[in-house]
Amino acid sequence: MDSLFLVILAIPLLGSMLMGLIGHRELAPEVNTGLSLGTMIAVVILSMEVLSTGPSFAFGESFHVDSLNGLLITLTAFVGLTTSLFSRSYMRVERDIGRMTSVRMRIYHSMYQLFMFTMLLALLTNNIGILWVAMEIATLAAVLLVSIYRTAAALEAAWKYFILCGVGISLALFGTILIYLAAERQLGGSTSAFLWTNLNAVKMQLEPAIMSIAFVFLLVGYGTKMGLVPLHSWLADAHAEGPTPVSAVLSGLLLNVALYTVLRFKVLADGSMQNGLPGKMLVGFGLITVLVATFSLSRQKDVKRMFSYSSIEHIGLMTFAFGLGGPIATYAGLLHMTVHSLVKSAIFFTVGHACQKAGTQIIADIRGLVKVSPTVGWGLVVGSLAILGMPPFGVFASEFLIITTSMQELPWATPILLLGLGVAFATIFSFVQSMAFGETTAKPLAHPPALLPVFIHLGLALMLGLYIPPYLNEWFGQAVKIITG
Amino acid sequence: MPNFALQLLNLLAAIMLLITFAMLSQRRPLSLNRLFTLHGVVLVLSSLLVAYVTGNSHLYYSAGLTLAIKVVLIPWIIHKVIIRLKAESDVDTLINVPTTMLIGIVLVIIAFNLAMPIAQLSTSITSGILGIALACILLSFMMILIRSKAMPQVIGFLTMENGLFFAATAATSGMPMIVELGVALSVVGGTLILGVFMFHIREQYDDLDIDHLENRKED
Amino acid sequence: MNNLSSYLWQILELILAVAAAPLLTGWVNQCRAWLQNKTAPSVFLPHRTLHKLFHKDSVVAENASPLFRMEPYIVFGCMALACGIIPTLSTDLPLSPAADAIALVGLFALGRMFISLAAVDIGTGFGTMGGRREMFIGFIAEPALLMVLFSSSLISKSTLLTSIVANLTSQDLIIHPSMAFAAVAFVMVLLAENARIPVDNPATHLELTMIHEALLLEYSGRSLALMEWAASIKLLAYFCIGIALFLPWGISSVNTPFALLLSLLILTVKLVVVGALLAVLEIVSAKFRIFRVPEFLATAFLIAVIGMLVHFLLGA
Amino acid sequence: MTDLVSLDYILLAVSGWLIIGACGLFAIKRRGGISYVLYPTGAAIGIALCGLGIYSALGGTQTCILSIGLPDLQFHLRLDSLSSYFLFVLGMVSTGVSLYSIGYFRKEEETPLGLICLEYHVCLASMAMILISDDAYVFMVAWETMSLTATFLVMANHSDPEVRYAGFLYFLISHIGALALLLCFGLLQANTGNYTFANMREQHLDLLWASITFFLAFFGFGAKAGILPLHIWLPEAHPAAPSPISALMSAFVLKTGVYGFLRITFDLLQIQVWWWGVIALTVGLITALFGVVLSATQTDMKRLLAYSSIENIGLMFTGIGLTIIFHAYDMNGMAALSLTATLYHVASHAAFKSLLFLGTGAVLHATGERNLGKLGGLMRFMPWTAWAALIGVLAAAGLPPLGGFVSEWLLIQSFLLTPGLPNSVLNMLIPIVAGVIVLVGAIAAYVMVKFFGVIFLGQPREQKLNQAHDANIWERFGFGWLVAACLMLGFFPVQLTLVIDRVTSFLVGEGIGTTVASNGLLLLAPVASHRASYMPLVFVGVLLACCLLAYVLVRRFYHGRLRQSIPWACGYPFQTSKMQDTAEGLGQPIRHIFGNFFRITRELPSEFDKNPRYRISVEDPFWSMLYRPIAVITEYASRAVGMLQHGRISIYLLYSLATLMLLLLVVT
Repeated sequence: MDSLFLVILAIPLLGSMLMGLIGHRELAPEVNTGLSLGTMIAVVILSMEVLSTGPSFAFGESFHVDSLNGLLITLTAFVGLTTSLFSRSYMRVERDIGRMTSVRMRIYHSMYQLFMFTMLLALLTNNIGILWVAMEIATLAAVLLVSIYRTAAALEAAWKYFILCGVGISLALFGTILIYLAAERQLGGSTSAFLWTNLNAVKMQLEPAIMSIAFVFLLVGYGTKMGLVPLHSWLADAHAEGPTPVSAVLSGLLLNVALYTVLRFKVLADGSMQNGLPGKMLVGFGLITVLVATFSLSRQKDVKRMFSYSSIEHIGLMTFAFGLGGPIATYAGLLHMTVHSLVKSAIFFTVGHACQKAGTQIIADIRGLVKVSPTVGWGLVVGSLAILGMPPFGVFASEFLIITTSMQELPWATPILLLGLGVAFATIFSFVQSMAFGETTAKPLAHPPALLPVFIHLGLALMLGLYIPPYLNEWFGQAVKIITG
Repeated sequence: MPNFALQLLNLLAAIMLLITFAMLSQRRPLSLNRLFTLHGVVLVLSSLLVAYVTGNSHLYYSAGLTLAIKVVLIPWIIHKVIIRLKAESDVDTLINVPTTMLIGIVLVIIAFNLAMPIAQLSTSITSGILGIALACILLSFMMILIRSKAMPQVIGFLTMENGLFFAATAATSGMPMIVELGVALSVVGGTLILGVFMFHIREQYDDLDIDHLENRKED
Repeated sequence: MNNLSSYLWQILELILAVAAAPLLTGWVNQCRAWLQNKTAPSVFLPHRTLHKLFHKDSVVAENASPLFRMEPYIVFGCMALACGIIPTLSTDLPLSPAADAIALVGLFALGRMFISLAAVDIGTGFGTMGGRREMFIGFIAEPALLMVLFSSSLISKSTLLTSIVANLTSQDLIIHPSMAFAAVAFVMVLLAENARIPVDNPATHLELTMIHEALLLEYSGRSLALMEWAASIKLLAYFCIGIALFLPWGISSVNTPFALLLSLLILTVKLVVVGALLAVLEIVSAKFRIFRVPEFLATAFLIAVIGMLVHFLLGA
Repeated sequence: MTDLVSLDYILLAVSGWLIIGACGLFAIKRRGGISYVLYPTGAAIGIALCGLGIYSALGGTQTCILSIGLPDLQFHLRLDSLSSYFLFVLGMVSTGVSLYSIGYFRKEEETPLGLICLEYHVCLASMAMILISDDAYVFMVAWETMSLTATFLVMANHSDPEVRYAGFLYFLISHIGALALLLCFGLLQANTGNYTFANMREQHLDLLWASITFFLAFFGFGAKAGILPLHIWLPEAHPAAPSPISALMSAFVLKTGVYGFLRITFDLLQIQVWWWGVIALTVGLITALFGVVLSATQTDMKRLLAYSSIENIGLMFTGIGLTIIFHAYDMNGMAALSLTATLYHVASHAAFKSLLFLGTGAVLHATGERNLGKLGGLMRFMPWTAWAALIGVLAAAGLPPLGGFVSEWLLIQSFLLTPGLPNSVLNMLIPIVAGVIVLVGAIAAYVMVKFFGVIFLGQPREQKLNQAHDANIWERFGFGWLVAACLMLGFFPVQLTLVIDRVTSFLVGEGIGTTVASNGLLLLAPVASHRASYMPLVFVGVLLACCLLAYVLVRRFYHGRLRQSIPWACGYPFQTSKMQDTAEGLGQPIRHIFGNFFRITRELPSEFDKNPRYRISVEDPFWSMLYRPIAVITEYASRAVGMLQHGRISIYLLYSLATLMLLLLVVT
């Protein structure tokens, strides 16, 4: 077991160092893909074992994998792999048009691997301190990735990202310290007071007064990274200004990881507070997030910015779902997490190619994609429809469950959600339609677009909408048990 | 824990709070940096004291680490950057100083009220310390919030880290070593990146004025 | 009772109605002439006209479509069928269940539709104008007519003219106030539908005011004859509907020669009287501007509605 | 199971359509294959479905569960008389449209033919799925898939911004409707958490929630069917789409709304309240009148037909409303009658409206014109299209002896029966409603005269029309099928009524089948033979006999000499084709009478005008009344939200600080 963990974490870590040296070579993208593939394989093996033998520890108790983070590491590794596939052609084009120098290529590839490493670390570690460190380093890596073009806009975005998330994460650290304070009495003042499994074991005895304050700090802290309104201000900029693969992983993975972190702490807080307050907070955040995000959509001019707002909206939905609690809503939340990662990253892939074709990110200047390259165009259209909750894609399944559950738990919240969904639908579809259809001036690209990832993702999303395989269902079920306790 | 040591720790905490207030009102980057160094020194002292009192050996390492990073390395980097970028000139705050002070006091009160219940419940040595730590955090938050230049924001950010460290060491009598290592590491990394950043910002617009960084918005 | 004889009688009545229809037109014109102190033409003038027309060449516009050629026969057929459905002499008609009052309205509408289409077909300004006005009057007249039928069918719980008649004749004489309203409305509709003054002037050829004439503008010879004939059959049909609804007494319920002869006499008397009344009505009223017509017919509709409400209020 | 029941056959048909679609995608550029293999197969499936529908409507109810879908909510399917009847209509329409499409989709549209083939067949399949779905999830999936494919079909020629706009509008409104439906299902399952229709049938909602559910359904399905004021997409989408698609949408996509409304009102909801019926009836009536009046003023032939579809949908909802009223007072016999009328109208409208749209398609291909002002006299150049359209026009005008008349006749009969109602106010009002319905029918006839007269009769208004070519052979097959449908529906009402009888007895517990059957297969007497009756075949027979007799006699009387000459036209010389009545002219009386139904903008030339032009445009009032305000409000809201994103990092930090403080306040 230990070796497997070691492999999973070592490949990206060493990979990032390696890439720091050779990241500018001609074959670097392929190496990058290879590394991600290696990680993927190891992760799949690991999660298979988890599925068969149940939760397990490594290196003492400092690493821990159960079906919840097993699910997420699989997702992370998978999307990481497909994104690296996508970035092969994308980054080559970027270099041809001179936006990427060889130095930047090195930074990009190395940071990409580091980013994957930190996320896997954050998911796998059992130590909430290490979890914090991982998130911090993830922030740093992401900052470098976002600022990689060195344009004014990119710098500003990265700066805001750094300051806001830095401050946020410091608050999270304070929250972590508070939890440590609370746990000291039961677990003694040693590393053991930092281990989530131990905390989970004693969560009933943890002091509610401390835990509530701690949870607030953690929620605000990690919530900033999740992009909950009103802590979301950095997100749109960061997504819009970085390279598209980065936007894909930020949207598809980092948000999930942050949400995962909050969930872990919610479990603890619920256990100690016993008054469902954390759930209520999440519901509140979720609703506000959905509303604000959807209403922000219509004023966007930059396509990546627009889709990042849609990510905010979906994070809001998931938060809402997890806030509702209960097996069905949680199941829906997890499903939504999975499908959203798949679909949203697919969308960013197509958007990336579209922007390169049109030579701009301004929606108004992108036209007639289905004519110049049908696959990209239809990929974008289908992806957006999927993200808008059109059946038979998985997003619809999860939204169906969320809405119907909320209709039982919180009837008054449902119309708000539907309003949000309606507005989002109107806006995004009109934008996408104007981009995909109509006459065009775009030109074909030097490197063939990598559309395999897009269709793999969309295909999976489609499958999840029509048919959820039993073992996956089982997997989700175990994860739900962990969250609902 | 001997009463005397406790008073000493409280004293250090108070000094820390004082320094934070001073930083809040300080306009000149270089002296801000000096104050930050001082802040670090107090932090080191306090963790040494806690280490001595609790006999918690790894706190000595952490104190050494803090000394190395927060008192020597980072201030040096910042100083270099300031000199290199000729950013010594005064930095005007968005809100005038007296108001800032008033808000600061309010924050302190809030912090204490928040910390009171926790401190009572906590088994560890301290009562007011946690409150002061929280106050430092909120104050430095405030500092980032009201500064219009990049450099003071960075310093404010680091001060916040100090506050957290103080909370970690003094209030909980030391977190596990590994965590502290990680935290310290990330702080260094952050500072380095920020240093690099400064130059880029400087390249873009020939000063470190944050106003330049306000163009990405919904119009 | 659907034995062979009833079929024969049916056919007989039909032929009789079709053949005698122009007489009614002639009679009405004669009365008009008298009332205007003119020397009246003979009652048989319409017959002569038809005869004359049948012996003329028919001139057809070169751009006429087959529809235009077919149309006179279709219209004639419609009107003839109408005569077959309406209980003119007896209520024992095998054809009557084929269409109740509503279907009858539909039948007239069918005829009207074809007339208008044919008028539009040649593509002259007047033709299209006529077609337009015809449909336009039609769509306001139909609801009014239906309201009339409603209020009578409310009484006899049926939309079959035969059973309405049977119902009204069987029960001893009751005054139905609603029927008074209905009668007034019906007369107004009749005027509109048959292109009489005040809605249209059958005697004028002043292009801008004509409706009925504008429809026939392009027809000549046999086609024109058929159209005119159909028009007079339509007039007769409407008279018979009115009689069936409002003074049904005397329409026999069996097909014995004597009864039929009797009812034929009674019918003739009724027609003579009603025709004269129509003439009077036309003399005393002046023609409307075309856009007064909707108001006129709307009034008819409202009167019929009021009649129905009266029926409800008086709790029949 | 060993032997296939008809539900399985229908699933086979559905999957057949899906497979055809997939093939279309793979053979994306092979025109021949798509035209001569895929569409004919689709048509064959349509015919099969048509028969299956009839067969299974007379058969019993069947259910099955597919092991796909959500883990705890798999696909439940159910085939009962209601769905069978609609399947029959779907089969009927799709056959005609598919046959026509063989000939229509020849020249490359902007969307590749294969893609159109895919979307078209997936649309058909999803509609079939809607009809047999038996739980909320599969229903919603099929429902949205239908809207989706329909949207893309509408946007087939997407280079035109108007087309894109139309597609967007359609998709948006139907999606909003779908959200309402989601809520509606959520209420129907009454917190049992079980979304199968079977469970919903078990639930008994109290009056308040039942009413909310009902109106949500009314909204949701009305949005799809084009009920006022949600009709706004319809006159945009129909002209934008390729004609077979407009035909399909008008003929069946709208009907799915009717189906769903019936399904929820009479099947899933356990109670009906009379004032629901009153509201449905009122809205339906207004819709009908509004639709027909606006269609009379249109100058684009497909817009005209679109508004006429709105009218017919309005009539259907009127019928449903009346049914609800009767059912609420459990006068089920009459409820059955009005429901029969409604369902009959569903079929006949499907037949004639698709026929008319296909006709416009042929005209469009021949002339490239949609504007009535540039057409005319086409009967001479395209006789096949013209005669087919004539049948459609007569049916649409609700004239005997065609299908449109039967349904209107039945509807009016059911209105005549209202005096039985225990509610005296309704007794007095509803006959007047019948009057309005007749008015609508009569104006519809007017509209049809305008439609047929301006397109096919008169003289060509443009020079190029003289080169117009007639529909090709396959398109004629399409016409033929639908013409046959119109005639059948007109001539054999009794037989179809016997099928509908099963549906009504399933929905309202009674049927008029027995009464009808008791009078033999020629006489349609819905209540009793002495109250009202209609014998279409006799009617037609005698009518034809009279015509022929007249024809023969006239010819016998008279030498068949006939002279051709220029039109007489009261002897006025120089009458050009421009002097014919235009579409605007034909709209004029309507504009005169119903002036306050729409926003009219006139352009009258001044007397010093060099080249004077008279222009008049009629706009749908609901834009300015309803939709623009909504748009403005949304815009305002989003601007307000935009203010949050201020750009100042300090402000952002302030947000986090405030949030932190607020939450701390909450927890302590």
